[in-house]
Amino acid sequence: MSFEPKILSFLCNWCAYAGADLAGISRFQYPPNTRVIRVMCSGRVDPAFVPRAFLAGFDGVMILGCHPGDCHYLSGNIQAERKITLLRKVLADEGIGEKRLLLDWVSAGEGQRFAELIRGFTEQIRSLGPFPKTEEIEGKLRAIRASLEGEKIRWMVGKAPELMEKENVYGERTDPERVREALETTLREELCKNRIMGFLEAGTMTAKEISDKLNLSLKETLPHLVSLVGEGRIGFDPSEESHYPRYVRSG
Amino acid sequence: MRLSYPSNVKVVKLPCTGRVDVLLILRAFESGVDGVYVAGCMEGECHFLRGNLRARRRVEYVKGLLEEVGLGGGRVEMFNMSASQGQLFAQFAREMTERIRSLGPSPVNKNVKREA
Amino acid sequence: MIVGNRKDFKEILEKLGSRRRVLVLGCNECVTVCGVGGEREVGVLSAELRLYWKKEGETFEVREHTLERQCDYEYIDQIRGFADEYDVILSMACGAGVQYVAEAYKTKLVLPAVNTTFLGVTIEQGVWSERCQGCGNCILDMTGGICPIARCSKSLLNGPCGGSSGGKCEIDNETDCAWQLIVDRLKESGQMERYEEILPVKDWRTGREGGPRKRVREDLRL
Amino acid sequence: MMVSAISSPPVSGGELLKEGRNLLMELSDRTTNKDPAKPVGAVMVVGGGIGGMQASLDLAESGFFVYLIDNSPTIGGVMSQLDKTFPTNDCAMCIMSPKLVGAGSHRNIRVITHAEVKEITGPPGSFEAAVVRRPRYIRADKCTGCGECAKHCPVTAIDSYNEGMSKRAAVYLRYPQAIPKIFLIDRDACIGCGLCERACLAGAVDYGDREIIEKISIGTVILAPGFEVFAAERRPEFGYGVFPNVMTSLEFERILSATGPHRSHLLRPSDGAIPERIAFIQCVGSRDVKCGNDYCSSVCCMYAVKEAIIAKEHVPFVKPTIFNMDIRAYGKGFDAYYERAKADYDVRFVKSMISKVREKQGTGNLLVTFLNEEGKPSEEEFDLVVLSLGMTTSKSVRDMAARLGVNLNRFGFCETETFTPLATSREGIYVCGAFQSPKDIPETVAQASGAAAAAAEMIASARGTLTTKKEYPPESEVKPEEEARIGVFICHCGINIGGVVNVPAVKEYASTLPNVVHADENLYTCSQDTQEKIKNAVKEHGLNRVIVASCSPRTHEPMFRETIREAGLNKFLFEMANIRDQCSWVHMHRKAEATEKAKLLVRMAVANARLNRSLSETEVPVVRRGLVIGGGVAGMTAALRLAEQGFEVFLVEKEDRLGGNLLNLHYTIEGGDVQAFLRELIDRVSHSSIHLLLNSLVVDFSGVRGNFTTGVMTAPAMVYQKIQHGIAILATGAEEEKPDGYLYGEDVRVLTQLELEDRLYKAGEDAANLKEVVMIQCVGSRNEKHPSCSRTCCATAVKNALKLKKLNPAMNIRILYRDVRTYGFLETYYTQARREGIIFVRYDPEESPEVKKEGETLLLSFEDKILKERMTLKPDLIVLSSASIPRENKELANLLKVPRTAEGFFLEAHMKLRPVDFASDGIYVAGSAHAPKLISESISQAYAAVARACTILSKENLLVGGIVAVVDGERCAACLTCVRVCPYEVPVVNVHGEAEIDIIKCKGCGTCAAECPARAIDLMHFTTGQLEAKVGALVGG
Repeated sequence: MSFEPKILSFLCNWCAYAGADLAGISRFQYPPNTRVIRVMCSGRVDPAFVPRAFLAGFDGVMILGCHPGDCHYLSGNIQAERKITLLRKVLADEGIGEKRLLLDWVSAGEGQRFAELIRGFTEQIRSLGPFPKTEEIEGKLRAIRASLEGEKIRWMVGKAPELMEKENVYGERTDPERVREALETTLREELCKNRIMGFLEAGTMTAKEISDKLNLSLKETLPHLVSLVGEGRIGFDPSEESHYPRYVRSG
Repeated sequence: MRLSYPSNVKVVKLPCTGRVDVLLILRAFESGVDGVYVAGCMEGECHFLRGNLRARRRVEYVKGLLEEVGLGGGRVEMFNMSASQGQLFAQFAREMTERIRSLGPSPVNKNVKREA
Repeated sequence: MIVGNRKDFKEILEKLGSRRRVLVLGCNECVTVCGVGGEREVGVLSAELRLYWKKEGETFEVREHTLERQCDYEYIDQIRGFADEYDVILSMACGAGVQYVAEAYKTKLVLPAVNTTFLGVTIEQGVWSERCQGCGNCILDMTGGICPIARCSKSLLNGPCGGSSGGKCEIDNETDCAWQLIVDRLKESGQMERYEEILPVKDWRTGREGGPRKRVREDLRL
Repeated sequence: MMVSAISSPPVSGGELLKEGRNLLMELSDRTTNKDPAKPVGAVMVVGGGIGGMQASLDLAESGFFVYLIDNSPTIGGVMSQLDKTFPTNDCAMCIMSPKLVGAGSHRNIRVITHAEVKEITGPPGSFEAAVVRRPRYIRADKCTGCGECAKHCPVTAIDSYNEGMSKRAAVYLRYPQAIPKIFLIDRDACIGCGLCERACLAGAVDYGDREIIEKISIGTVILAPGFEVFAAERRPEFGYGVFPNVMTSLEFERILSATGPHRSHLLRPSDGAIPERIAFIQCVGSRDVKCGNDYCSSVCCMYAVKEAIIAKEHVPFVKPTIFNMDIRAYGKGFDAYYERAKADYDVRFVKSMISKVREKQGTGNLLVTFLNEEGKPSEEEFDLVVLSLGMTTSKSVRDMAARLGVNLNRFGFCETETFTPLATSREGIYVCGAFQSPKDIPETVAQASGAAAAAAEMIASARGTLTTKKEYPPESEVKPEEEARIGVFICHCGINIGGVVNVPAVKEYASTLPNVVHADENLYTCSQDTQEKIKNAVKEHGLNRVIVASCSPRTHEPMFRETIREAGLNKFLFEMANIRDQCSWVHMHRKAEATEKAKLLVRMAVANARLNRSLSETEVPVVRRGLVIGGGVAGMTAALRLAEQGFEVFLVEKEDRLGGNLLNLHYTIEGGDVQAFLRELIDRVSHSSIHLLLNSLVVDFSGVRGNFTTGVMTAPAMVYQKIQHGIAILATGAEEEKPDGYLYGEDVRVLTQLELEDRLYKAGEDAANLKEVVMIQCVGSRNEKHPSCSRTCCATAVKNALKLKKLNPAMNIRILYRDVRTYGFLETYYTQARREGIIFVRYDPEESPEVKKEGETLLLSFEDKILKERMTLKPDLIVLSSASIPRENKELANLLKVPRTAEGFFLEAHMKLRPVDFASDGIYVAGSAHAPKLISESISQAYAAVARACTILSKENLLVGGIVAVVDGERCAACLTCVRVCPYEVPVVNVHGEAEIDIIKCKGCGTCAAECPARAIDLMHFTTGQLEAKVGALVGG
C-alpha cells in the first residue's frame, strides 16, 4: 500500500490549536497522518526537537503559530521564526530534509486554512517519500541535535537579535554582519565537533579517515580535532604507534 | 638527559654518603632487599670533605659481614660519580641490577618468616 | 681502657648451638669506646644473627639491649624482667662483665661474644695498642714512662735483648722494641743515669701470678 | 576614552587592581618623590620574560622595590612557549616556574601586565614613569583563574600562544601556569554578548574597565623586552604560509609542548600525520644581508639541534636533517650536546644553504633543493620543513625605545659599548637579555642579574626604604606524638610524568596508605594556582605533613617548603618523591614498572614523612664584606661594583699586578683600546676602598654563607691574614693553551693568536711585508681531551686577519676552520673579512691540515673540500687559534669545596636557574673561570655575581640550622669518635663529659651520626628512625 507519511505538528495553544479545533467543529476533513503536540506558544518549540522528531521516525514536522502581531506572548512567534530559520539553514547545509519542515501561521479563526495546510504538507511529504534513514544521515541528525542542545549555540541564538538591534555590554553597536558571521562560525564548528564525537563512538580513527567522513579537507578538519583535544574530549590511542595517530574518545 | 636504567633501583636521598650507617644497610637486607649500593661524590670532591671516604670503609666492612653471614659480599657496593656524570649513574644502576640478578634473590627473602 | 676483639661469627654460632632465643647484651663503657661491644656492635651482631637465621628459614628471637656497664650489679639487674624469656644471654662486655652477668643469672647460659685482650690506648681512630698488664707494682718511674713488661715481648726488666733491628722487636717487626723507646725517652728527658740502675728481680706476687686479687676500701663500704 | 589618575601610586575608588597578591592599598601611603637629589629605592623592569623576572628577583632580594611591567597579559615571555631548553633538555616551564611563582608572589615586586611604558621623565635616580595599563575587563583582585568564563564563551579566536595553530575563547588565559593567573577579554574577538559575566562565579568581569595611565616614581629602569621572531613570510622562497607543512621553529616548539595544540603529539599541519623526514633550515632571517639582518641570532643552531633531539624522543622513527652553514655550538657544554645529537640521535647535518622549497603535488610533502657533499645541486623529499627563525626586535619595542630616548643600533637592538654592556645611551636606564643582543637563556639570566647590580648602584643609598619584610602566619605547633595527617600531591608535569606513570593509579594507591588523609593530582604542581590549592588542602584537611610526588627536590623543595610555611606548617614537615628525573624520565619505555616504582617511591616518602619533625632555624649575623679571588677584568669589575654598592671588599690576586688575560690583549674586534680600558680599571680599583692583596694566595677557607673565614698568604714576606667575609666571588680566569703539534715551538713563524696580536701591536710594520698567512682554528679545542669550543678564537682570528689585511691589502690570508662561530653581532666582521678577500676553508677533524718543514720553508697541506684536492702552501706565518683553558684552580676548588667540569672550568649550580652561583650558597663565579668569554660577557657576568652576592650582603642576618646533628647526652660514652670523624671539627666533649654539636657550625652531613658507637647522635630530618622506615617501606606492600 502506498507510503503513509508520519507527520509531527506543534500547534500553539492560542491560535493554531484553536484553529485546529475550529476545523473539527466545522467538520473540515484532512488526512490522519499528523500527530499534534500542543505548546503554549510556537516560541516554545526548541529547534532541537526537529532532529529528534526525524530520529524518532517522523517524516515531516510542522510548527504552526499565531500570525505576527497576534502572539499572545507578544514576540513568541518572532523568536520561533528566527530559531527555525537558523535550523532550516543548518539542515540545508547538511542536505537533510529542510523541505520536511514547515513553519506557518494560523489564527484561531482559520479552521479552513488549518486543514488545507495539513493536507498540503501531507502531500508534500508523501511526494518526498519516507525520511532517508542512512547511517550517515542519522549521524548528522544526532550531531545537529547535540549542537542545538549545546549551550554555545542556544546562548548566541538568544543574544544575536538583541546584539544586532541594541548596544552590547560595552555600550557600543556591534556590526550585525559580525554577529551573524560569529554565530555561523561557532555553529559550523560545533556541528563538526559533534559529528566527530559521533564517529569516534564506534572506535579509534585517524585524522584522514575523519576528514573523509566529514568530506572536508584535512586542513579544515585538523583545527576541530585540535579544539576537541584542547577540551579534553578526545585523546590519542596510546597503544597505536603508527605514522598516523588514531584519535580516541577520552574518559 | 632521558637515559634509561632498570626500575628495580630505588633511591634514598641523603645529605652525604657519610650518613650511610652500617646498621641501615644491614636493616635493608633484613627487610628482604636483594642488593644495596651507595653512590657518593668523586673521592676528594665530597661537599662535606670526606664523607664518601668514610662510606667506602663502611661498605667494605659490610661486605665482610655479609660474607660471614653467607649472603655474599657482592650484594653491597659503593660507586663514586660527579654531578655531571648522568651516564655513569645509569651505567652503575644497570651494572648493579645485573650483578644482583645473577646472584639471585636474597636468601633472606626465600622464607621470610615474621620474627616469632 | 679495656680493649677486646669481637669473636668470629662462626664461633658464636657454634656456641649458640640450637638455641634461638638470644638476648644480645652490650656495655656502654670501654667496649663502646674501642668499638667492640657498644650499642652499634650489638646491632651489627644481632643483624648478622637475624640475617643468618632468616636465610636458614629458622624461627628465632633476637633482642638487643645495652647496659651502661656490666661490672655493676644495679645495671645488670635492669634486665631481670625479661631475661627469662631468652635461652641465652650473649654478652658483648669485657671478660669481667660476662662473668658478673653469669653470676647474677646463675640458671641462665651466658656466653661471651668478645675476646678481651688488653689495657690500652687509642693510637688513632680505629687503632688501639697495649700499654699495661696490671702487674700490680708499677715501675714506670724507672723507664721514663714506658712499661717493658707490657710492651717488651719478653717483658725484660733490664733490656734490650739485642735482637731488635731498626728499633723493631725481633718477634714482630711491626712492634717497637720497648727498650729502644725507653732509652730514647730517657735520653730525651736527660735521665740516662736511670738506665744504669739494674732493676731488681720482680716480685710477681702482686701480679696475676699471686692468685686473683681483690681490693677493699673500708671507708667506702656501706 | 582615557582616565588618568595622577596620584602616584594611585588608589582610586573601586579601582583596587591587585596584580597577583601585591595589594595596592599598602602602597597608597607612599608620597610622590619630587626631590631629584634623593634617589628612589625602586626599579622599573620593563619586560617580564626570563630576564626581567631574574632581574626583579635579584633586586627585590637586595632591598629594592620592583615594578615589573609586561605588555602581554602575563609574564613569562617567549620562554613560556618553549617546550624544552638546550643543552640540558630541562623543560622550560620547570625552569621558569620557581621564578614565575617567585616574582608573582614576592612582597616587593608589583607585577603590572597588559601595560606599556609611555614615557619616563625626571633625572636619573628619581625618574617618573607614565605607564599605560590597557583594560583587561576582568578585575585582578577577584579573578581566581578558574576558567569558567572561557569554558562558556561561545566565540572562538586564534590562539597566538600556540602560534595560531589552535583556537581559544574570546576570554582567555595565555597559558596554564600564567602569572598573574588572571583572565582577560580579547576585544577584537569578543562580540559583547555578556555570557562570561553570567558564568563568572567570582563576579570578576567588569565591562566598564578603561585604560589607565599611572604615574610611578622609581630610581632606575631596566629594559628587558626580549625579542620577536623573524617574520618567515619575508623569505617567500621557503613557501611559509603557502605550503602548510612549512612551519616556524616556534610553531614546532608548540607542537612538541604538552600544552601545545596536539598535546605534544608530533603531527604535521596538512594531514595530521606524524612526519618522518624533517628538514631544519638554519639562518632564516639571520646572516642575511638582503633583509638587513646580517648578524647571527646565536641561538638557532642550538634550538634546532634540541628540537631534532626532542622530536626523536617523541617519535623514534623520525629522521631529522639540519641544513646549515656553521653549527654555532659555542656555549658551555654545547659541543657535547651537538656531538650527542650526531652520535645517539643520528641527526644528519648537511653543510649547505637551501635555495628553494617546493611542494610535491597532492602529498603535502616538500622538495628541498641544496648542494650536496660533492657540491652538485640535489633535491630531497621531506614530510616537514622547519624554518629556524632568527631574532629581531618588535616594532612596539623599537617605538618604546624611541619614546624613552634609548638609542638603537642599525639592527634595531639596544646600542651598548663593549666595556659597558649593560648601560644604554640614557643614564639611569640599563638593558639586559635579547634586546641588547641575541643570546640564549643562560646568558640572559646572567646578564639580567648583571643589570640588577647596575640598576641598584645608583640608588644603593635608598636600599630598603621601600621594601617590606615577609611576615608568615604563626606556625601551628605539631607535637611529635600527634597522629600524622599526611596530604599527598602527585604531579603530571604535563606529559613528563603523566605520559609514562599512571598518575591517577598512584593517587589511588597513595590514598590507601596509613595516615594519608588527602591525595590529589595536578597538571603542574609547581604552578601558582596549585600552591593555593595545597595551602587550602592543608587548612581544610588539617594536614600536618605534606608530600609532593613530582620532580627533584634539588630544584623545587625550597619553593614547596615556602608554600607550606605560608599555610602555617613548619617547612621541614615536607617530603618530596622524585617520580620524574629518577622514574618517568628514565623508565620511558617501561610504563607499568615506572608506575609501580612511583607508587613505591610515594610509599617510602609517606613512611619518612610520618617521622618528620618540626625543626627551627636560628638567625645568624651576616658579615657584610665581600672577597673576590682573581684580579682579571671579571675580578676587578666585581670588586668595584661591590664597593659601589657600599660593601667593603678584599681583592686577592696571585700575580704581582692586576689585569689577568687583559694584559695580553690590545684591541677588541670593535676597535676598543683594551690597554686604555685596563689602565683606567686598575686605576679605579687602586683608588677605591677595595683592600687589594697582590702576590696572594688563598690557603684555607671555612665557614658558612654569610660568615666565611679565609686565610690568605701574601708573598714575599709570607704574611698570613684571616679575612672574615659574607660572600666569595671566584674570578680566576682562563689562559691560552700552548698548542702541541703544527711545529709550534719549533719554528718562530708558527705562533698563537695572542702572540700574533702582541706582534701586530708592537711591530705592526714588519708584519706588513708578509705575503702568505694561514690561520688554523680549533687547535686543541673540540677533541677528546678538551671537547668544548673555546668560543672566542673565531672572533680573535677574524680580528687579527682584518688587522693584517689593513696593514697589507695584498697579503693573502687563509683561515682553515671547522665551524666559524662568530655569533651575535660578530657576524658582521666575518662578512667584512670575506668581503676583504680573506679565504675561509672548511676542514674535517679527521683530515686536519699538516705542517712540515723542508729546509727553511714551511709547508702546510690541507684538503680543499670544494676543489676536491690536496693543496700545499708555503706560508710566511702560521697562526694557531689554540684552546682557552682554565687558569690553575684545582687547589682552590678543593679548599672551597666547589665542583669543576671535566675540563677544569668551575661548575655552576644550574646553567639556567643559577648560572653564576655555586651549589654551596654564598660562593659565586664570574668571567672565563666559568667558561671562555669575551670581555663584555665577562663584565656582564661580574655584575651578575655582584647582584647575586647582594642578595646575601644586603641582609643583616640569615636563617641557619634545621638539618643539624643532635647528641643524646645520656647515651654518649664520650668516646671522641664524632670529634675525630667530623670534617669540620664541630663536635666537642663538653664539661659534663658528653659530646656537644654547635648547630650554627654543623653542616648537616651526618657522618658522626653514622659512626657513633653508642648511636647517641642523630641527624635531624634524616634521623635513623626515618631512614630505617624509608628502607623498610622498600619491600612488600
